[in-house]
Amino acid sequence: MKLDEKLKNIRRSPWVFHLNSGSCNACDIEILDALTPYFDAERFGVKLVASPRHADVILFTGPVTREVLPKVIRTLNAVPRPRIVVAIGSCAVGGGIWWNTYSTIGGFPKLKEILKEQGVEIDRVVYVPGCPARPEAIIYGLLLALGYVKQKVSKVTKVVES
Amino acid sequence: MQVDKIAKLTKIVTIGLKTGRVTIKYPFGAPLVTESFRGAISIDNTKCWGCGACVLICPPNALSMKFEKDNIIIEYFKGRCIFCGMCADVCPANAISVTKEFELASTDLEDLKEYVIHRTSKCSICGKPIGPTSELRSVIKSQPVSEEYINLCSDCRKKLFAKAISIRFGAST
Amino acid sequence: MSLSSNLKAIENKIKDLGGFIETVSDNTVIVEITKDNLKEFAKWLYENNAFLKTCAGVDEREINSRFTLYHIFGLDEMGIDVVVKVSGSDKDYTPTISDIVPAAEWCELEARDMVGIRISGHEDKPKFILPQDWPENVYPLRKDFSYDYRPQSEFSKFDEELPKEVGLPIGPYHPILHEPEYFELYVEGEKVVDVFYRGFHVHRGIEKLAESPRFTYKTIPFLAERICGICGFVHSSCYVLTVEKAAKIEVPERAQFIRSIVLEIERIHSHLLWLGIAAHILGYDAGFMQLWRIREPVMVLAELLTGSRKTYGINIVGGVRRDIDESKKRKALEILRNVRDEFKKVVDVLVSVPEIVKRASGTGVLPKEDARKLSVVGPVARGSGLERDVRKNYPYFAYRYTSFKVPVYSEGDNLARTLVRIDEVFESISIVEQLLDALPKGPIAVESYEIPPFRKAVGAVEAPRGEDVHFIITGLGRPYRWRVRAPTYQNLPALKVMLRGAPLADAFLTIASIDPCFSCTDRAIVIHDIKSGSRKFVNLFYGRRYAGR
Amino acid sequence: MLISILLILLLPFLLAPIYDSIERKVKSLIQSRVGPRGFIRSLLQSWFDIVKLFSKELVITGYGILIITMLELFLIASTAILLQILILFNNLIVVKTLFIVFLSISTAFFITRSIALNNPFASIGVFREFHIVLSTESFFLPSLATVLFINASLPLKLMLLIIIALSCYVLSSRIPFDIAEAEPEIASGVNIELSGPLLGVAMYSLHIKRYVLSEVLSYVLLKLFNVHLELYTFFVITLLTFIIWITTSIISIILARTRVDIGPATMLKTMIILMILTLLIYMLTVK
Repeated sequence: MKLDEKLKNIRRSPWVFHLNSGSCNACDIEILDALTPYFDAERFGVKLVASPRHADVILFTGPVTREVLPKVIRTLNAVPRPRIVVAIGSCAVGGGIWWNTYSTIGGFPKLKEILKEQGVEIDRVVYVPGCPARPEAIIYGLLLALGYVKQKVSKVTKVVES
Repeated sequence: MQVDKIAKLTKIVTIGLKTGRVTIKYPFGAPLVTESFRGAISIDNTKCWGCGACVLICPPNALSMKFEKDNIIIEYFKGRCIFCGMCADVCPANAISVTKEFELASTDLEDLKEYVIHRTSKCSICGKPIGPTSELRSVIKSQPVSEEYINLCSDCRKKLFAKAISIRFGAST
Repeated sequence: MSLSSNLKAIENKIKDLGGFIETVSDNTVIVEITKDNLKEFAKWLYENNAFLKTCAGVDEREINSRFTLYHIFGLDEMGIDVVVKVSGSDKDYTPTISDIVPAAEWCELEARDMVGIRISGHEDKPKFILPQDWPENVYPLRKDFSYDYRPQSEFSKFDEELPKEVGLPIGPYHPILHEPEYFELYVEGEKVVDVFYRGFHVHRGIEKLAESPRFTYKTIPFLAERICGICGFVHSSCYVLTVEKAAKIEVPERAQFIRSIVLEIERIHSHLLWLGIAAHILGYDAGFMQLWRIREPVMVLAELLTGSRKTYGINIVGGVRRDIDESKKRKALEILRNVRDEFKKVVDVLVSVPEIVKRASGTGVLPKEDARKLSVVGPVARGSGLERDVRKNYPYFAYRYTSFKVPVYSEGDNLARTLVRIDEVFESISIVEQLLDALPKGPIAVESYEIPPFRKAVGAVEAPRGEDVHFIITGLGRPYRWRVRAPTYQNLPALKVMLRGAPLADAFLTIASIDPCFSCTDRAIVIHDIKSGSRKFVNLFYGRRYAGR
Repeated sequence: MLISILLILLLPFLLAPIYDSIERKVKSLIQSRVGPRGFIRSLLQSWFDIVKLFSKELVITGYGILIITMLELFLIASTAILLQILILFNNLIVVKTLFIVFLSISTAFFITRSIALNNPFASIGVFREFHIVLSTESFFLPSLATVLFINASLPLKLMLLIIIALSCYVLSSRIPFDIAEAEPEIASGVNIELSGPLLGVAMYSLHIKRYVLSEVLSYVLLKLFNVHLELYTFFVITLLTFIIWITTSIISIILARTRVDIGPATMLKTMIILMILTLLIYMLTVK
C-alpha cells in the first residue's frame, strides 16, 4: 500500500514536532527528556524540528482547550502527508482529569472527529497513556507508530462467576 | 588569562567524554524503573465483588460502572487513568493491585479498555435486580445470614421483616 | 513590632474607614469594607509595603445572596495576610484598585470574566480568560452554571490578522514556548518596540471543576497537582496547607518533613530543567544535554520516594501517603551528593562561555521599583533586589528547622536571574540533606479529620518560579471556592517592562528568563504602558498598535 | 583513469552527508549519549534524512521558491565540481576564476531564496544572513584569489591562511554564526516554509557548501607546503577535509550562538585588522 512504502522512508529518520494543545507540560517535559542523554531518541534518527512544515510525526499532548482548537487544526493542516500523530498522556488519549469541563473538548479522539469534518486526514494514530507518559513509553509509542515494536496491550474482559 | 578561559571552555568536552555514554538500551534493554513505580492497575476478578468504591474515588473517572439488565460492568479505561493508585488504597477486597506496566501504547482505543463483568442477582420475590451476586456471596462469607434473607431486595425484605415482627408480637393485622 | 501591635495599626485604620474585622486566625486577618473606601484602604496598605497577592471573585448568593471580591494583601516583613472583603449585588460597580497597585489588573479582569462582578475601569476591555468564541454574559464560576456545559464553537470569532508592520508572531507554536501562548512582538528591524500577549490557551476550568460533584477534599490534590506539570507538587502542597489551615488540622511532624523534602527535590529538578532550556535557547546544546543528564537521577529519586516521576500524588489532606525508610534515605543522600559535584563542574563551564555571559548580562532588565510596583515573585524578584521568599517570610511545613541563604542579586537582568537559580539549586540540596538527617519518628498522616464549612484561609508556598498563593472558602464535602494564583501570573506583566526596546534575539531569552509556566498561569494580560507611567488602554483587537513612546 | 576522475568529481556529493552524520555522532558522543545507533545508521543518517525528505508531499506557496532552490543547488554543485578540477589540474586559470565567481554567487542565491518566502521569520533570517556575508565575504574572496593565483612568500601565506580559515568557519554557518536558521529563536528562520523535497534540496546544498569550504581550507593548507597532488594521492585531500570538518564541529560544540549585532561586528573588526596586517607584510616582503 502506498502509505507503507512512504513509511519505509520515515521509519529511518522520523522528524518529530511537539504540538501542545493545553497540556500541563509534564508530558512535554518528558518528550524533551526522551531526547536527552539517558533515553536519547536520536538513536532511531529522531530529530525535534521547529516548524510543522518539516515534521513527519506529531507528538500531540493536551486535552485541546477551546481557545487552541482552531490553531491546532491549522497547524495539523500544515504538516505534509503522510501525517503520523502520537497522542501522548492521559489528557491527549482520554481527555485527562478534566475530560468533561466547559473549556476542553476531551482529547485527541474528539479532535479526530472535528478534523474529519474539516477535511484534514491523519494517516496513522498511536495512543500513549500515562500521566505523564514516561520517556520510555513515549519512545515505545513512537517505535510502535514506525513499526519497530509490536503492541503489548489488548482488550481484556474478565467475568466474575457466581 | 585568555588561554585558561579557552581551556575552561573545552572542559565541557572532557566532562562529556569522562562520563561516557549514559544512554540505556531501551527498548532492547531494561527501562529506568524503580521498585516503587506506580504503573497500570490490574483488577483480580476472583476477589472483586463489584462494590464500586474504586469507581467513586477515581479522580479522572477512568473506572466507571454500567448497569445492564442482568450484569454489572466495571470498565477500566487505561487511556484516562492518571496512575495515582487511590483505587488500590480504597478497595475493601484488595482486588486491585498496582503493576509496573507502562508500555501501554496502542493504535486503537478499544485495546486500552478492561472490563470486569458481574452477574446481577434478582430478588427472589419481586425480581428486581439487587446487585452483584459476588457481593452477596462475600456478605454471607463474613456474617452468617440466612440464605432466605440475602436474596431479597430491600423492599421485600422490609415487608418480610415487618410481617415476621407482627407475627412474633401478635400485632392486630 | 509584635503581631498584636500590627493588628492594632490595621484595626484603627479600619475603624476610621467604617469597616470591621471579621476574623483573625494565626496570621490571616479578614477585613470587610464598603466599596467607596476600598481604594483608600488599598493605598494605605500599599504604602506600608504590603504586596498584593491576588484577588478572588466569589458568587456567595447561597450564603448571603451577594457577590464578593476578596483582595488578598501580604505584609511580608510581619508575615500577615490581610484579606480585604468587598461585597455587593452583581448590578453595582466595585472600584478598581489597579491604578494604585498595577498587579491587581489581571485578577480583577478575571473576576469580571469568570464571576461577572462589574468593576469600574474595566468595562470596555475584551474577554480576558475565556475563549474568543465564548457566548456573552455566561459566567462559568457562578453556582448556577454546570461545569460540563459546552457551547458550540465558532471558528469565525478567532481573528488572526497580522498588524501592518512586521509583527512577529511568537506562538502559539514556537520552539522556545513549550506551551501554546501567543506573544506578538512588534519589531523595527531587530528591536522590539511593543509586546501584545494573548494567553489562555491552557485554560481548563480547574477552579470550576474543583467545585463540581466529581471532586471531594480527598481527590482535589490530584487535580491540584496537574495545574502545572513542572511544579505540580507545589500546588497540591499549597492546597492541603490551606485546607489544613482553614480546618485547623494538626499534621504530624514526619509528614511536614516529607513534604518539605519532596518540595525541595522538585525545586532542584525544575531549576536544572530551566538552566538546560536557557542554554538550549542560547545555542549551547552541550550544556543543555549535560544539565538534563544531571537532572535524570533527581527524577529517578523522586520516583523512588513517591512512586511517580513527576505527578507525585503523595499529598492528601492531613499528611502524606508514602514514607521514607532507611534505604531510601541513604540512596537519596548519595544521589544528591553526586548531583551537587557534577552540577558544580558544569556550572563553572556554563558561566565561562563568552556568548552566554555577553547575551545574558544587560538584557531584559527589570528595575527594582518596577519590580516592586508589579509585586513580582520568586527568582524574578530576587534578581531585581527584592528579598521575597515565602519560606522565610511565611514559614510553613518544616522550613523553620532548616537554615538556608536566600540569594539576591540587584542587576535585575537575565544573568542575575540565572545566577539566583544556580545558587538556589545548591541551597535546596543542603536543605534536603538537613531535613533528611533530622527526620523525626511518628505517623505520616492524620487518621480522621473534620472540615467545617464556610471557613476562609490563605496559603502560600514558594514554588521554583515564585510564590504560589491559594485562597479557599471551605464548603460541604468540597471547597465552596478555591482560588489559585500561580507565580508566573505575577511575573508575566513584568515582561512588558523587560522586553521594551530589547533586541529581538534576546526577547526569547527574556521571555524564558521568567521561566514562564503558562499552564500554571493560564491568564493573559492587557498590555498597557507601565514604563512611561501613562496608563492608556486601547481596545485590543482594533487599535492594534499604539505608539511605543 | 576516466572512471577515477569521474569518481573524484562525484566525491563531494557522496561524502558530504556522510561527513555530516559522522559529525552528529561525534556531537552526541561529546554530549555523553549514543546518537544514531549502529554502524550503518551512524554513517548514513543524513542520507536517510534526505531520502525521506524527497519522498514527502511537496507543499509550496509559489513556484518562485522551487526554481530558486533548484538553482541554488545547481550553483553549489558546480562550485564543488570546479574545486575538484582545480585541485587536480593546478594551472588552469579559467577554472580558478570560475570557482571564485561561482562561490560568491551561491551565497547570494542562498539569500534570495529566503527573500522569496514572505514569512516574517524568514525575512528576519535573511537580514541576519546578510550581516554575516557582509562581514566576511569581502575579505574571504580576495585572500583566496591571492593564494590561488600568486605563490606568495611564507609569512604572507600564513596570514592569508588565517583569514581563509576564519571566514570558512563563519560561512559554514556553524554554531556561533548559525543565526540565519537559529532553530530555537526564529524557528529555523530561513527554511521555515520549505517542506519535503524543497527542504531536502536546501539541506543537501548546505552539506555540499560545508564540504566545499572545508576542502578549500585543506587545499590552502596543502598549498602552504606547495604539495602538488596526483590522481592517486587525492585521498589526502578528502582525509584532510574530514579532519577539518570534525575540528570545526567540535569548535562549534564548545561555543554558544552569538547575537546578530555582536557576532558579525566583532568578525568585521578582526577581519579588518588581519587585512591590514597582511598588507603590511605584503609591503615588507615585496620590497
